[in-house]
Amino acid sequence: MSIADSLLVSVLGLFVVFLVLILLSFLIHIQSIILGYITAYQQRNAEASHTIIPVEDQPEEADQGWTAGELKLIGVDEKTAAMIMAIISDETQIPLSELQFKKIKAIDQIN
Amino acid sequence: MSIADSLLVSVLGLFVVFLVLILLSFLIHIQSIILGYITAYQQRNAEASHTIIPVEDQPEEADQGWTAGELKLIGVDEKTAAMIMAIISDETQIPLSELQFKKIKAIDQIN
Amino acid sequence: MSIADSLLVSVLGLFVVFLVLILLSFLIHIQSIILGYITAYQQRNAEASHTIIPVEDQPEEADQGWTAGELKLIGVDEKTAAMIMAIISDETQIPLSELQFKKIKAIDQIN
Amino acid sequence: MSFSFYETMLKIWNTSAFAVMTWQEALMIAVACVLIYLAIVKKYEPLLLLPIAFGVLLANLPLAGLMSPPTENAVGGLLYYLYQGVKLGIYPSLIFLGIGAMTDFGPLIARPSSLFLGAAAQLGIYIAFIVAIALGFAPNEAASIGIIGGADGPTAIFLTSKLAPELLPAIAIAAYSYMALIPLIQPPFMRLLTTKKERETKMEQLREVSKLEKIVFPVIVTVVVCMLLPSVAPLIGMLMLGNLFRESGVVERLNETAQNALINIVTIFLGTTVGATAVADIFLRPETLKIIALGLLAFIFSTIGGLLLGKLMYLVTGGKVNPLIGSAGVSAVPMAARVSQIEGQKANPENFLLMHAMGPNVAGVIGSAVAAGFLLAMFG
Amino acid sequence: MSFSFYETMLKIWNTSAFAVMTWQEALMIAVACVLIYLAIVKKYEPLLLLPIAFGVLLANLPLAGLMSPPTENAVGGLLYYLYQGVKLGIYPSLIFLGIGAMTDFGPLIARPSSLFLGAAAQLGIYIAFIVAIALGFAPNEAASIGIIGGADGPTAIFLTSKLAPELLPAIAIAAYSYMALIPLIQPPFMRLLTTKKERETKMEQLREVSKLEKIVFPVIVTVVVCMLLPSVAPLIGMLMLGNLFRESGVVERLNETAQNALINIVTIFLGTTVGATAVADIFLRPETLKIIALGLLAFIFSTIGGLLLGKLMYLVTGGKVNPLIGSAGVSAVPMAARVSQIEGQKANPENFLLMHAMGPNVAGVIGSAVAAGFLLAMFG
Amino acid sequence: MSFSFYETMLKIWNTSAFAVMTWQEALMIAVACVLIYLAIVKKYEPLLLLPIAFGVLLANLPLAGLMSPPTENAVGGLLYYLYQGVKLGIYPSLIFLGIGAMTDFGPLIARPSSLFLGAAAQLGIYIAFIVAIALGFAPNEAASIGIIGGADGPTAIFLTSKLAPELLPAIAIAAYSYMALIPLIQPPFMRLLTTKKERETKMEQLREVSKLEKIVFPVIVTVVVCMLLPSVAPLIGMLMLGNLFRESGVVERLNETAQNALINIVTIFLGTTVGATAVADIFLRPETLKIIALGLLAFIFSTIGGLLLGKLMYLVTGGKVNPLIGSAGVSAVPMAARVSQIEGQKANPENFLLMHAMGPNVAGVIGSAVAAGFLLAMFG
Ligand code: NA
Ligand code: NA
Ligand code: NA
Repeated sequence: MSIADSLLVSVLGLFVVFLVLILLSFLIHIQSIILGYITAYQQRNAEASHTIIPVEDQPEEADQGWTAGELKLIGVDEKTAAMIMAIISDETQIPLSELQFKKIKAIDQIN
Repeated sequence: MSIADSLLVSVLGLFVVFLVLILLSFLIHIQSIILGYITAYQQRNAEASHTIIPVEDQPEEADQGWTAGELKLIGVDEKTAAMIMAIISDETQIPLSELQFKKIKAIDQIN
Repeated sequence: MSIADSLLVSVLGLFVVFLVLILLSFLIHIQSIILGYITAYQQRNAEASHTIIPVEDQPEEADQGWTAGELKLIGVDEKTAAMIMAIISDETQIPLSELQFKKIKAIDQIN
Repeated sequence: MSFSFYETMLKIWNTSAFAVMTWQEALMIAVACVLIYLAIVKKYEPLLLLPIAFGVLLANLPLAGLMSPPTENAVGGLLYYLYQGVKLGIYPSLIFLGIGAMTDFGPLIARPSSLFLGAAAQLGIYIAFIVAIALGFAPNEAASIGIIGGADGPTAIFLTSKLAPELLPAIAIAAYSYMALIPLIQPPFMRLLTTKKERETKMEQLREVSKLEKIVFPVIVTVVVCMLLPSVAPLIGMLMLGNLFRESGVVERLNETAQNALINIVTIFLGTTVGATAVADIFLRPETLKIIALGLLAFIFSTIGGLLLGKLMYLVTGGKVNPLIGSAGVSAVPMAARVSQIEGQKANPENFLLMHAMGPNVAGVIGSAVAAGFLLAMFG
Repeated sequence: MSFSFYETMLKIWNTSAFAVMTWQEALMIAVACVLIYLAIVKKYEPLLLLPIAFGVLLANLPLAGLMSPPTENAVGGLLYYLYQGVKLGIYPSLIFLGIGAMTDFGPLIARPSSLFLGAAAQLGIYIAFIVAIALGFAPNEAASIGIIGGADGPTAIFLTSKLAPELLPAIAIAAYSYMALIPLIQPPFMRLLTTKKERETKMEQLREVSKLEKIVFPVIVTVVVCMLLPSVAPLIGMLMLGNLFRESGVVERLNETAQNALINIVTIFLGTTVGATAVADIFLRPETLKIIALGLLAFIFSTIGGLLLGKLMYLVTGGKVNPLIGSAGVSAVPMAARVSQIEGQKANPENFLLMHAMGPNVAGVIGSAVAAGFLLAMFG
Repeated sequence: MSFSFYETMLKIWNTSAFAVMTWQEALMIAVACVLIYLAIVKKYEPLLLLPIAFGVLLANLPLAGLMSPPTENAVGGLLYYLYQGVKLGIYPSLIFLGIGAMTDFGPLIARPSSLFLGAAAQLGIYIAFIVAIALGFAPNEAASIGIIGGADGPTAIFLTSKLAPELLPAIAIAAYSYMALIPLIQPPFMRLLTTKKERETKMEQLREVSKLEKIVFPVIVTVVVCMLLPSVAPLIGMLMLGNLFRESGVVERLNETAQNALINIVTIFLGTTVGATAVADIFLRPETLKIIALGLLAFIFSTIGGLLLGKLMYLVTGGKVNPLIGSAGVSAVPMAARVSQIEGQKANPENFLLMHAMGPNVAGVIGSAVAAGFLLAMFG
């Protein structure tokens, strides 16, 4: 390959890199704008529909708290919860079917 | 394959599934009964032979506590124990051969 | 293979094992001596050149504490530090460029 | 070799995918995006559906050749190599090793009759098989479609990769999607087929299961099932080895790794490459829609099978068994057991069925493996 | 078969390596020791340089045959088998999966113009390519040498293993060594090419990026880049899959494993076997010195490219962009961003550029993958 | 194709294993259950013995075909593929990587004469070799049997898989069982061969070993041992690479993964597949009993070898070396060192030999690898 050719390839190569990355930056811009609109729209709707209990909307809560019927599980999976309940039932000698749990929550070591 | 054949295969298939799982449930029953007898027998023997120090029987203790001669290791492996001893020996400037350890126990962060 | 041959092979085999391991023990000896000299030499130099601030020489410190300009990072990587700073900046509504951090240090749970 | 701006740009353009993309591939990429949405936003079994979806995306990018086999001049694609673990049946077995290490068979051992429910809830497999035959599928294909009703991902992938590999992506996607949809699919049938009184049934506490019983159990299951249905030995063998790691208490290192690093690595490879088999011209066929419909049918009939036997056990035991735990026999661990729990509490707030439903739930895993073994013996 | 002491000791001696060791192999072992020293004492990218160095050591022990392919009578060497993951292009992609899971593209999404800097800082790739051609290297070799300027290890290994495998050890060692030397290589040019006033520039805080944007980003990048440059799909695809694991928040298990067990296992195998390709008669050639010199050139010109575009952006934005973040566009994450931060604070103690430099920094990873895709399309 | 109830059930029965099981296979399954019992209840090296035992169980289930090679019509069995890592010598080396990362060679470096004991305690290898030859075993088989006396599992598996693969299960089971039985095998000989006065000997505290010495050590060992005995380079090379990960302090990620995920995954695969080579017609031969007897002989004479040199060192040093640390030279880390500690304290409650016995203990690992290298050079 001649040096002239290598120069040409290099110019083209840098051109392609810029092309792709500028295209990407353009798409990210557009994405931000579109997603911004969607989010704004959703928020407006959300505010309109339940201004009183906006706490329900917190995605983290929704993520971490499972609900199994009347029982709320926070930060524990059902398997663990079932085990906890089985242990308590066993230790208190109260059959599981007569025990009632409202909420099982994982807490940190201190607190 | 005709639909009639597929029906036959399906009946047989469900039959096989039931057969195997019923067989398993039967074997689990038998297992429980046999193991129940064995356990009961062992417990009777155990109670007869050392009623005074039943604490020795605790499997968890046996699992977690190694004993290296006069030294009791609880929740630590020997490597760690050896290192702890080497460090103490080093820091106190007492040769290892003159130090005497009775028990090394892993404790939780608080308590 | 005759038993006589197997005897010969065994003697040779044990001989080779001893040869290699004695060679190794010899090399470890030499290594200890050489490294001892080097360490002693370095320590002498170190003491001569900065008796006043020998604390600078502590390898652990050097290992664990990164320094990003005026900012000292101890036990945290820069990514984490940057995030901490971004969060603080976000919560205090002070732009990052106006906030000044002196030191970010990972601390244990208690203490 | 001489270069010119025009020629070089043409070469780049020609090696780019825009020149050759078909509308089918574009559609598949859209399908992939929908699956990503379902995995992330709707949380449909994301551990597998997200890698599967991304595999679909990657496999339908033209010219990327991620699934191309090696040729004389070029090495194969990344996903081609990772796919060998699916093709050779290795990944599903290793996933079962991890699942075994995660599963507590205690509730099953405490009440062995759970196994009956785990058998009955395989009904959908055979119903879907019959309908698939009626729709003109070949027997090996119909068997693979039926196994969706086993509600067990690795088993479905294991069987399909052996019997009908070209249906693999459709079946895997259907299986995992319906497993995620269990809380929507099952409750209507649970309420339809049971009376309020049945649903209110409180069940007796399970007896305690000794460590020894839990250790002997995987050995017995391995011997019995693998003797009767040798073709399913890789699945059951690994499931029980993992469970033995768990229950033995002496190999905590292996137990931990089987449950984490190993199963996670295999899940990434399995999911991505199973998704990557969904290339447009294989996936975009009427059969795919039929498979998706048959999969739903299979799930429904498996649910019904479990419930009906649950009702029978309610009758036979004089009301000691809540029929709602029957639907948990489909497997789909632990989602189906959770649905039983929720429905039970709706009928009677003091009802706590979770532990009772775990028995049929894990029995369903064994049940669908047995069904797979039967189908392999017939059509393998 | 008869034995005598003499004959047997001769046999042992003849199968030992002392009889056949060449001075070249001894030199390579010395090189390995120097690399181990650099990795441990100087902390030059030890995660890769230490396995590479040990691989060099092992491969140059005569007769050990760790890299020998299998023959009719004997199985192959350990490192031969582990090397297949390099040869087939599997390891670099899996490392990118882990890197994707570790990378926060937030700063890039918040300021998309970072991508321009990530493009400009690939300049060195092409400068080194031209000079390598001028020095008489074949185009495929020159392309592999140029990619050192991408300042990205897995990309360099991926490209080189496809285009010029015989240069792999020299290029890998050069790439990782210079990445470690970034804090020495970049600052002089940063000070030379920027004015004090430019370096003092404080930048506006980045906007917050929503979770949704971060989830959509990897999908868009995958589709766009893999469509334009299909040959780089394994790298970009896996990078973005890892990032999707991270940002989706629903597959924490897979995210954790991609970032730890999987990437670490692959790093051990990759490093050791890449090092093991450095057998004396391949490595001890004048080309190796040329490659090392060209690698430095590539790093310098990539730095310059980033800085020059940084200066242009400073001008265009009326002084809103600190040109020092341009040099971070070389990638070498996160070392190069850190250098920008340090130099910024030297000019103005209240200047905190780290977050701003992270954008170009991660853009540089995409930039060098794109450059690699171009070179593969041209010479692959 | 037509079906009838009778025909189909016959087909299921014919594909089931009950029709074809031999009493030998049933016996092997019983053996597997005994091994599972020993692993779990008696805690005989459970990390390897449990997977081995389960592998024995799986391999002797008729028709399961878990070890069958691929044919034209069918893929191979799961364990066949996983076994390739044993056959190609990959797993033992990767286990040594993890062991190296777990091993502290400090006590060995502090007292290099430990290496003499690590050499003497290989005596049993050669005694068993001679007796095996006398019993009519071929040289390659006798060498594999002898290596049991190395008291080192991966080394035994590495050598045997190269020299006499058909003896692999017997040798692996014997090696791991006797390692677990060290506390029963060694003490009688320790008391028989030493005087009370010798056993009471307190040893001087070991000197502190610098980090630098610990880093240089693995490099020296690699170069010296692999030069002298190239055939053992995969084992020693990986052992020392792991140790370098550990001691360098700069690659904590790799160190952690080598010690956990990687070694655990490989242990599962190695154990299960080594066990799976124990199919009835290979294992149930008189040779197996001979191997088990010869293995015990090997362990006993290795213990004696170490003790005798310990006594010699006691004499030469004028009573500074407690001969009880000699028996730790067999390797079986850390069990044998622990036995030295216990026996030392029985003789003198103020005696603490653990750290002193760790030197010979880890030297024994190197010693048996060297012995394996010699045997490979002779018979490989
Ligand atoms: Na099922
Ligand atoms: Na770059
Ligand atoms: Na040994």
